[in-house]
Amino acid sequence: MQEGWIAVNNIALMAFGALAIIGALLTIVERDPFRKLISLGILVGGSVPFIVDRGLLDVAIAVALIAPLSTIFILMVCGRGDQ
Amino acid sequence: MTPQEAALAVCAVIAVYAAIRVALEPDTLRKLPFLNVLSFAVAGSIALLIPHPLSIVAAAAYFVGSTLESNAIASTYAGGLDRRE
Amino acid sequence: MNPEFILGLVLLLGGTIAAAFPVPKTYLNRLINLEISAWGLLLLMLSYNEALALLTFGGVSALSVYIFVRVIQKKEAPA
Amino acid sequence: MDSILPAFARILVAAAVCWLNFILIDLFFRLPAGGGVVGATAIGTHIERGGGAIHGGYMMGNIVSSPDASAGTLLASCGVYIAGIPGGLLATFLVFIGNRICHDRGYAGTTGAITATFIVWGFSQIGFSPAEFIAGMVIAILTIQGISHRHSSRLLAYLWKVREG
Repeated sequence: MQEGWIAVNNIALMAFGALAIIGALLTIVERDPFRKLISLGILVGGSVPFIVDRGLLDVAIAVALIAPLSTIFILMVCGRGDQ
Repeated sequence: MTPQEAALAVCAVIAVYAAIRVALEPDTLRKLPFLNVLSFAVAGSIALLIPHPLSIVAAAAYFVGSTLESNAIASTYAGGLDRRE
Repeated sequence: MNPEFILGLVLLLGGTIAAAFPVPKTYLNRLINLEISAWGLLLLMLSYNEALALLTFGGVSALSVYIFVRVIQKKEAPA
Repeated sequence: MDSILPAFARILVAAAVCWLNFILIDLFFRLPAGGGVVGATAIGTHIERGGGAIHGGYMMGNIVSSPDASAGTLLASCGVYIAGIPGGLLATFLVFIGNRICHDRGYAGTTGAITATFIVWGFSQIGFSPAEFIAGMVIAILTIQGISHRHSSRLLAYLWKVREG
């Protein structure tokens, strides 16, 4: 049972790694700043479970609160989108 | 297969599905509900990966942060910065 | 060679190349692509289990994004 | 203790329970009436432009841009899974703080978290695991936000019309 648990954890972490790769590729490919920021959200969602899986929960809390802060800073430069 | 493993597998599969739907959606603001599904799945799997009291706070912090990000993106896209600036 | 190390290297290299040659050549796109390599560096630090380095890097990264944003605003303002 | 149902069937039952919980509470607190913030209104308008109904779009925009009863159900299931009833109440408090951060009154999220805490705890007494409720809530939000915006917004608008009478 212990091995099964580790195996499912590994498969789930592979899925989150795929999530991070998808987010990074999408961020590079997109051209509109808003779409790039949404793709950056996918990248963040793929990276945070790796921090949690190491057991560094305090770091995960800090990073999960700081990541939207920098997104809001970047949004200060973006004008409004086309309606 | 224990309940935790089944739940973690479901969360991981739904997260990847939501990311693919975000990639394929042409309208910018209609990407945000799919991003919300992704953050639900990630917040659930944060709590499922490590059953520790602090991981409730981690899941809530991730979820609130992601919601705040979606809110700021939608407000800025819809028309100017809101009063948070 | 754990998965965080490989993923971090890929993100760091990809983000750096994308920040060097952004597709629409604006400062905003360079800044957003720089965020990718910041997350790659964070995962790379994670693979060495340095909790204090991670906390410091997270805070300083948000601060540097704020400084870059102010610089871009000053640069793009109609003089 | 082994139940008769296999794991995935129990996850589907939990998904139905979570779906009923958060839809009923969101309808009770009048989320489909209008957008709470500017971003929610914009998301509703875009969903209507894509062929959906406007009130369902407002409710989906409100779910995206502020932690409402669905987020309360998810975080309360996480809390009960980790620490029992006190964990669920801690999650309720965190949802309330999150609502305050997002410029919302926060009644829907807090009420949803409290009811979900006791529902999940009650089901864990009869053989369900709280982990199945986490997966069930993810499936429930997938059916609203992630399959087809056109049909789910029409369903929500129909329910809103029924609730208005």
